[in-house]
Amino acid sequence: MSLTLLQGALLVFVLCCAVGAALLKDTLAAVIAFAAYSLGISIIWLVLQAPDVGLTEAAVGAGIMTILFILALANTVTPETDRLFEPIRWRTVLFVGAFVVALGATVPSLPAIGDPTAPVAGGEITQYYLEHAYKETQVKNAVTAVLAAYRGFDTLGEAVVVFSAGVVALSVLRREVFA
Amino acid sequence: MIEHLPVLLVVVPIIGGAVPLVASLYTDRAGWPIAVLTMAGHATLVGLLAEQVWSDGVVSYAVGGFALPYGIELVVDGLSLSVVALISAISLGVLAYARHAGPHENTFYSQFLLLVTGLTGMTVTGDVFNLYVFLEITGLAAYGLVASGRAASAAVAALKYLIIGTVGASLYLLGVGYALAATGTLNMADMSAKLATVGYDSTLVLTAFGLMVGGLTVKVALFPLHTWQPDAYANSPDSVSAFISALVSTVSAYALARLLFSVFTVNFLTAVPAARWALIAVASVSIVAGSALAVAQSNVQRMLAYSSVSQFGLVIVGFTIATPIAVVGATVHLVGHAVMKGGLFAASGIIERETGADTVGGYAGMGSRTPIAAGAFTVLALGMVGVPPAIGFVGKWYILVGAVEAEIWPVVAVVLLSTLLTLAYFARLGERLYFAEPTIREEAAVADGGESVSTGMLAVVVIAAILAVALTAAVPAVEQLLNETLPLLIQ
Amino acid sequence: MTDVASLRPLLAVLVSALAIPVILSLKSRPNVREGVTLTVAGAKLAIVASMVPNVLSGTVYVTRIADFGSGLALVLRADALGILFGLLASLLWVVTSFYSIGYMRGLSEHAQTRYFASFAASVASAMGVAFGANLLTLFVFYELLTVSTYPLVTHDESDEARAAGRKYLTYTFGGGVAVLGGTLLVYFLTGTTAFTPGGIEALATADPTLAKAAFALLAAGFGVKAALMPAHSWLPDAMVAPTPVSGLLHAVAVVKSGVFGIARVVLDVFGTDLMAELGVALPLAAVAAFTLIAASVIALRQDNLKRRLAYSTISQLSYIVLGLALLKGNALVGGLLHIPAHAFMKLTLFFCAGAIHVETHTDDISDMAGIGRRMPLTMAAFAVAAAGMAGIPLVAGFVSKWYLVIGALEGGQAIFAAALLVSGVLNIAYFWPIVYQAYFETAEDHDEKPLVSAVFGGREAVVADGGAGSDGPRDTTASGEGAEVSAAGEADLTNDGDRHETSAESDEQDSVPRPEQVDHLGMRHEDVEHHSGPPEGGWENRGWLGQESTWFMLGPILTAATLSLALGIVPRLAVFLRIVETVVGGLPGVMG
Amino acid sequence: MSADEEPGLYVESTIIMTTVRVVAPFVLTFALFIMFHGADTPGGGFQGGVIAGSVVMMLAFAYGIDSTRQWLDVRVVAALASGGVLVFAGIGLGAIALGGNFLQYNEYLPYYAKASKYGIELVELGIGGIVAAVAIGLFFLLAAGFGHVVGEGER
Amino acid sequence: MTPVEWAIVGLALLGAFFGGVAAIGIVRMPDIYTRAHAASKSDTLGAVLTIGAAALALESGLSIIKAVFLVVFMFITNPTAAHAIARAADDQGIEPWTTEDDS
Amino acid sequence: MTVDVLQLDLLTSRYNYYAVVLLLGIGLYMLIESPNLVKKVIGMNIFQTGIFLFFITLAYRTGANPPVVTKGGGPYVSPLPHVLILTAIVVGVSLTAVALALIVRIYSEYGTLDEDTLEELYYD
Amino acid sequence: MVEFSTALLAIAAAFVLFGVVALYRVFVGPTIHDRVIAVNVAGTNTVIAIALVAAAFDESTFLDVALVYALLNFLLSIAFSKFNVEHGGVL
Repeated sequence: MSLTLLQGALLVFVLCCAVGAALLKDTLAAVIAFAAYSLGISIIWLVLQAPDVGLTEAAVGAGIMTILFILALANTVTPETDRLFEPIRWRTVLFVGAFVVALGATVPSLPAIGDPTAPVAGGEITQYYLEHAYKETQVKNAVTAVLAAYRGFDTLGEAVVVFSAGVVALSVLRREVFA
Repeated sequence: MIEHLPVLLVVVPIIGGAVPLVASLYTDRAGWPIAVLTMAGHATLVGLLAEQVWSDGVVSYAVGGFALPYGIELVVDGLSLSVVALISAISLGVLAYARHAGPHENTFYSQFLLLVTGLTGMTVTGDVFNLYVFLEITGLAAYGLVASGRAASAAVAALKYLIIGTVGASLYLLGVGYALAATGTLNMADMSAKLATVGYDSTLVLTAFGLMVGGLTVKVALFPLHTWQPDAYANSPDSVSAFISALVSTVSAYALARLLFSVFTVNFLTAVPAARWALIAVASVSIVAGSALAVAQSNVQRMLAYSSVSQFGLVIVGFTIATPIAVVGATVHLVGHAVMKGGLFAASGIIERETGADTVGGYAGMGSRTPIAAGAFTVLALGMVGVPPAIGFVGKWYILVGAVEAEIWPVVAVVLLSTLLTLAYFARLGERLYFAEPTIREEAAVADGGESVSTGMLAVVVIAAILAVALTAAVPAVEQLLNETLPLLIQ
Repeated sequence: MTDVASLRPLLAVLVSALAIPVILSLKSRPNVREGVTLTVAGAKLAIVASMVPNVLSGTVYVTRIADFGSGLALVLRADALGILFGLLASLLWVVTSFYSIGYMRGLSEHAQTRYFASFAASVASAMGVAFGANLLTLFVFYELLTVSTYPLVTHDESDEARAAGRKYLTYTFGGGVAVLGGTLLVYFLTGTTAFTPGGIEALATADPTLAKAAFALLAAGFGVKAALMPAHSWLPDAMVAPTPVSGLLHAVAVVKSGVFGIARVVLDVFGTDLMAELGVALPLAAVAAFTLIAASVIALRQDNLKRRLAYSTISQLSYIVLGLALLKGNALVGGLLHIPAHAFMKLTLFFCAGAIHVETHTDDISDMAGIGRRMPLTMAAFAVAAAGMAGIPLVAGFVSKWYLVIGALEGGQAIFAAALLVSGVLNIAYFWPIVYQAYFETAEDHDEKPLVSAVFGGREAVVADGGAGSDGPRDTTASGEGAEVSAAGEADLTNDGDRHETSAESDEQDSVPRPEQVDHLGMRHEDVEHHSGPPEGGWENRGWLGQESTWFMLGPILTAATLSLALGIVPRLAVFLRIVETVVGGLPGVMG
Repeated sequence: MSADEEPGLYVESTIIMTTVRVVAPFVLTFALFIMFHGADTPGGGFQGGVIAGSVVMMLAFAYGIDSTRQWLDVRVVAALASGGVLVFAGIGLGAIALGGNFLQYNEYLPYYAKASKYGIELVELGIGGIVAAVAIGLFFLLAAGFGHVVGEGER
Repeated sequence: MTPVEWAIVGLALLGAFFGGVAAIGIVRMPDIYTRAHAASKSDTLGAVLTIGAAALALESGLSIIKAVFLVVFMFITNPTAAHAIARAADDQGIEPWTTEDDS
Repeated sequence: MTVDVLQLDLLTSRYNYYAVVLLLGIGLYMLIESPNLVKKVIGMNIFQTGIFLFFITLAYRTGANPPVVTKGGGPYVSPLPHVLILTAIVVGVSLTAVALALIVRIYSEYGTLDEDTLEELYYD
Repeated sequence: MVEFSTALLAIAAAFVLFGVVALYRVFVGPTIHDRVIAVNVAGTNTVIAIALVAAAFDESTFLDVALVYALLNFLLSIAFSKFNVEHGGVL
C-alpha cells in the first residue's frame, strides 16, 4: 500500500512539474521545472524496478539535457514578461483533451500494473531472456545482455543515433570540428 | 560472406559515416571520396544481394546468431530489395550531383551516409523496434541535411521537420508499446502470428495499428500531417532536396507497407474494414488535397513537395487495397516516384542555378536557356502526370487495376481525378518553360544566381529522365520478383 | 488468320521515334535535318507497305514488347485495321514532310527543330495507335500522341496558342482519363484488353450495365479526339497551329486516332453483335448524325478558311463514326474507307489553305475572290478535294459516302441516310462559294459569300468554340458536361483581353494570329507588302506551271489531290478499299 | 564572446573550484566504474559516458568554458566519437570474419573464455566513448553558438 | 520489526523531519538568502540522517561504502551548490537589478 | 454502484497508464501551443517520457526484482522494455540536442524564438 | 520485513511530497535563484528517496543512481548559478 502511496506521490510530483513546465511563461523557469520533472521520473523508474533506466534518466534528464537547455538559453534572449503563467488556450485543450480521452479509453484493455500473466511481464520472450541470458552471454544483468547481445543491432543503431546527433549539431551550427 | 549481406548493407555506411569526422581534422574535403567509396561498396552488396534474393526468394538473417524471435532479424524479400536498390542507386546519383553542387563539408557527407544507414536499416529490418531506431537515424540525418542549407530559413524548416517528425516517430513508438503489450514480442513475423491469436478486434491491436500507422503517415507526409514537407524540401540545398524527396518519405511508405503486410497482414485489413477504409480515406484525401495545394503554389520546389503529398497518397492507397496487382503497382509507383521526384528536384536546382528562376512565373521561357535541364524536367513531369510509357503511368495503372479488381470505385475516381490535377500543375510549368516569353533577363539571371553547373549534375538529371521511361521495361522483372514475395505477404 | 511474330510493327514505330534525337541534334544544320526527316518518312512508309500484301492475305504481324502479367501486355499487332491507319499515316507523313519543309521555310518559322522532332514523335505515336494490339497499348500511344502534338499546337508561343494548347491538353487528357477508366472496366469485366475481331467474348456475358458504362467511357474518351460534339471545341481553336500541323491534326494523326479508337472499340472490343444487343450503337449514331449536321451548319458561318475546314473536319469525322455505329457491312466499309478518303481530301484542302497563307497571307474566304488567277493549280486541287468532300463522283468521298448511304438504307435507318445527304448538300454549300469566287470573281466585284452572314456567324464568330456570347454555337453545345463548359470558359478568359485588343485595332481581325503578328518575321515577309487579302489592283496572274509557289508545297498538294482522285476512280487498285474489305470481311457475321 | 572580450570580469569562486577539483576525479572513476561494471550491475556505456562527459562540463563551469576548451584536445574528442562507432562495428564484423553472424560474441570463445562478457564490455566501452565525446562536443558546440563565418558566404 | 529496524526507521523519520523543515523553509522564508540557508543546512542534515538510515538497512559492505560516499558527497556538494547560488544572487543583488529576469 | 467500483479498480490497477495519457496530453499541448521554441522542445521531451513510462510499466511485475540474475531466483521484471527505453531515451536526448542546436542557430539568424514572430519573418 | 520496507517507502513518499511542496517555490519564483534553490532541495529529496527505496527493496545498486543524482544535482546548481551571472554572454 505504501508502495502505491509512493507511486501516487511521485505521479503527483511529476504531473505538477509537467504542468508547471507547460504553463510557466519564463523559459528558464520551464527548464527548471523540467529538471525537477526528470528527478521525479527517475524515482518512478527505480520504483518500477528499472535501475538501468533510472540511471540513464538521472544522467540524461538531470545532467546533460538540462545543461544543454541552459546553454541554449544562454545563447538566446527571450523578452521579459510580467506574467507568471501563460494563458491557457481552450481550443487546444479541447483538441488535446479529445486525444487524451481517446487514448484513455484504451487503458482498461491494458493489463493491470504488475500482472504476472501479462504478455510482456510474464511472456515467453521475457522468460527466455531471463533463463538464457546468463548462459548465452555470461552477463548477469539481463538488461545489458539483451541490450548488447540479443538486441545488439538496436544498440548499434543507438550508438549511431548519438553519433549522428553530434555530426548534425556540427553541421547545424556550421562548425567543422568539435570544441 | 555471402549470407551476411543484409547486415553488411547497414554496417558499411555506418563505417563510412564515422570516418569523415576524423578526416576533418586533416582535410575539409575528404567527405566526397569517402562517400563514393562507401556507396560503391553498398551498391556492390546490393547487387550480390539481388542475386541471392532472386534465387532464394527471401533472405533472413539473425543478427548475433540468436534464436529468432529473441534476437533481431533482418529480412530481405522482393519488396525490400527493390527499395534497397533504389536507395543505392539514388544515393550514387545524388553523390554525382553533389560533387559540384555541394554542400562540400565533411559533415554533409557524414550525414549523407548516416541517412543511407537509416534508410537501409529501415528497409531490411524485420523487427518493429529496430525499425523505430532506424527511423530516428533517418530522421536525425534528414533534419541535419535540411539544415545544412545556408539560408536562415533552412533552420526553421529543419526544426519544424524535427518536431513534427519526432511526434510521428513517438506515436509509432507508442504503437509499438501497445503491440508489445498485446503480444510480448517485437519480431515482425512472430508478432504477426501472435496478433492473430490475440484477435484483430482487440482494443490493444486496434490502438497499436492506429498509432503505428498514424505515426508513419506523419513521416510519409500524408495530408493533413504533411506541413513539414514543403518547408523542408524548399529550403534545403538542391542535392539534399533531391535526396530527401526521393528517399525519406519513400522508405517510410515502404515501412508502412511492411507493417501492413508483415505485421498486421491482409487478414487484419479484411477483418477490420474500418481500419482499411480509414487509411484509404486518409490517402485519398491526401491525393486530392496535395494536388490542389500544389496547384496553388508559386514556388516550384514547394509545388513539387505538395505533389509528393499527393503521390504518396496514391502509393498508400495501392498498398491498402492489398491485392497483388495493387501492391505491385504501389511498389512500382514508390520506386518510380522516387526517381522522378528526385530528378525533378535536381533539375529544378539546375534551372535555378543557371537562370535564377525558382517560381512558376520565373520559369517562363527558360526552356531555351537551359535546354537539357528543362527537357529532363519536362520528361519527368510528364512521367509524374502518368503519361505512358513512363514509369508513372505503369504504377498508376496497376493501382487502378487493383482498385477495379477490388471494386473500390471511389478510389478509381480519385486516382483518375488526380491524374488531371497533376496535369493541371505540371502543364502550367511545361507551357511556361517552352511557350512563353522570359520574365527574367539573362544578365539579371547571371548576376543573381550565376552558379555553375557541372556535367555530372546534368548527367544525373538526364539519367533520371531516361530512367523514368526506361524503368518501365524493368517492371516485369519487379513483378516477377514481387510475385515470389507477395504470396508470403498476401495470403 | 495467322499470327506471325515479327519486329516490323515495332520497327515502324521506332524508326521515327529514333529519329527524334537525331533531329534534335541537327539543330544547326537544317538541310541535313530535313533530309533525315524525309529519309525516315520514306523508310517508315516502306516498312508499313511491306506488310500490306501479306496482311491482305490474312497474315498478322505481332511484336510483344512487354508483359505485365495478369493478361496485360504491351503488344503491337499489325492487323488489317491497323494497317489501314498505319499505311495512311506513314504515306501522308511523307507528303506532309515535303509540305512542311516548304511551309516552314516559306515563313521562316522559329523553332523548326522542335517542330520536326515533335512531328516525328507524333507520327511514331500514331503508328503505335495503329498497331496497338490491346486497349492498354492503344491507350499508351494515344496519350503519347497527345503529348507529342502539344508542342505543335502551341508552336506559335502566343497567348492564343498557349490557350489553345491548354484547351487541347485539358480536353484530350480528360478524354484519356475516360479511356483509361473504360479500359479498366473492360479489363475488370473480361480479364483481358486484347482486341479480338468480333469483340471480346467474355464481354458478352458480363454485366450489361457495366459493359454499357465501359462503352460510354471509351466512346466518350475517344470521342474527344474524334471531335464529336459536344467535345469538339478544342479542334477549331487548335487552328492556331501551323498549317501542316492542322493537316496532321485533322487529316492524319490526331482526330483519326480518336476515330480509329472508336473503330477498335466497336469492331474489336465490343463487336457489332454485342453493340446491337446492348443498344449502345444508336445513341452513338445519333450523336454522330447530330454532329454531322450541326458542324456543317457552323462551317457555313466561318469566314476564316482554316476554321471552316476545321468544322468541316468535325462534320466529316462523324461520317466515319456514323458508319461504324450503323453496324452494317456496307456502312462499316464506307465508314472505314472514309478514313483515308477524308484524309486525302482534307489534307489537300489544308495544304491549299497553307499555300495561300504562305504566298499571299490571306486567311479569310472573303478576301479570296479571284485568287484562282494567282494560284491556279492550288485552287484546282482545292476544287477537286472540295468536290470529293461533297460526295461528287470520281473523287474519294463519293465512294465512301456511297457505301455509307447504302449501309444506312440496308439497315432501314433512312433517317441517317437523309442526314448524310443533307450534310452533302451543306458541304457543297460551304465549299462551292470558295471555288466559285476564286475563279469567277475578282476582288473588286465579289460580294460577301458566307451564306449566313448574320450576327451569329461570319467574322465575329471567332468564339465559335462554345465560349461566351450568344453568337457562337453555344446553344448546340449547352448540353455538354460541366467540365467542358468550364474548360472552354477558362480558355476564353485567357483569350479575352487579347481578342478585344485586336478587334479594337483593326477590322480585319481574325481569330488566328497570322504568323507575321508574331515576333519572328522572316525575309519573305518584308517584300510582301500587303498582309492579307488581295493586293492593290487585284491578284496578279500566275501561270499554271507552278510559278505560284514552290514545288515543295505544290508537289504535296497535287499528290494529295491525286490520291483522292485515285481512291475515287480506282478504289480497289488504291489498296485502301481492299484493306477495308479485309477488315470487314474478317468480322464474323457482318458481311453480306 | 564575453569571456573573450572581457576576461576576468567574473572571478571564479574558490570554493566551487576547490570542490570541483576534489570531486572531479572521483566522479570520473565512478563513471568508468559504471561503464565497466554494466555487465553485472545496472549501468553501462551510455550512462558512464554521460557521466564522464559531465565531468568535463563540471570543469568547464568551474574553470571557464574557454580555458577548458583549450585544455581539451579536439582530436581526442573526434577520435573517441568515430572510434567508438568503429569499435562497435569492428567487433560485429570480427565475428563475421570468424565465421559467425554479425555481433555473434560466441565466435570469440576460442580466443577467450568469457568472450561474450568481454565482447559486451568492449561494446559498452565503445558506446561510452561515443557518448562522452558527443556530450562534450555538444556542450562546447552549444556554448559556442552559431558559426556565422564558416562556409562560402551567405546565399 | 526488529529493534534495529525500529532504530533505522526512527533515524529516517528524524531525517524526514529535517527534510520537512527544509521544504517549509523554502516555501515560507522571505528572501533568497534565507531560503538558501534553509536548503543547505536543514536539508543536508536530513539527507545525512536518512542516508545513514538507509545504509544501515542495507547490510552488504559495498552498499555501506556507497552510502558513505554518498553522504560525504552530499556533505561537500550541497553547501557548495547553495553557496554558488547565493553568490550568484549576491552578484546580482548588490549591483542594480539589470539582468535579473531577462531570460 | 458496481460501475463505480469498477472505475476505482481501474484507477488503482492502472494509474500509471492514466499518468501516461496525461503526460502525453501535456506534451502535445506544449508542442502545439507553446509560443516559445524551447518550450516546444520541452514538450517534446515530456511527450516522449510519457511513452517511456508506458513501456516501463508494461515491464513491471508485482514483487519482482530488477532483472539482474544473481539473487536467488524470484520473479524478475521484464528486461525487454527496459532495453527499448534505454535506446529511446538516447534517441530522445539526441533529438533534443539537435533541436537545441537548431534553436541556437535560428536565434542568431532571426533574433527571436517566438513562433509567431518567426513565422512572419520566415514568410517574408 | 514487509512492514519495515513499508515504513521506509512511506518515508520516501514523504520526501517526495516535500519535493512537491518545494515545487511551489519553483513555480512562483519570484527570482530564478529561488527556483534553483527549490529545485536543489527537490533534488536532494530525490536522492534521499532513492536511498530509502534502495533500502526498502534491498537493492544496493539503486545507490549508484542516488550517487549520480547527487553529482548531477551539484552540477545543475553551479550551472544555473553560472548562467545567471554570465547570462547574455556565453556562459
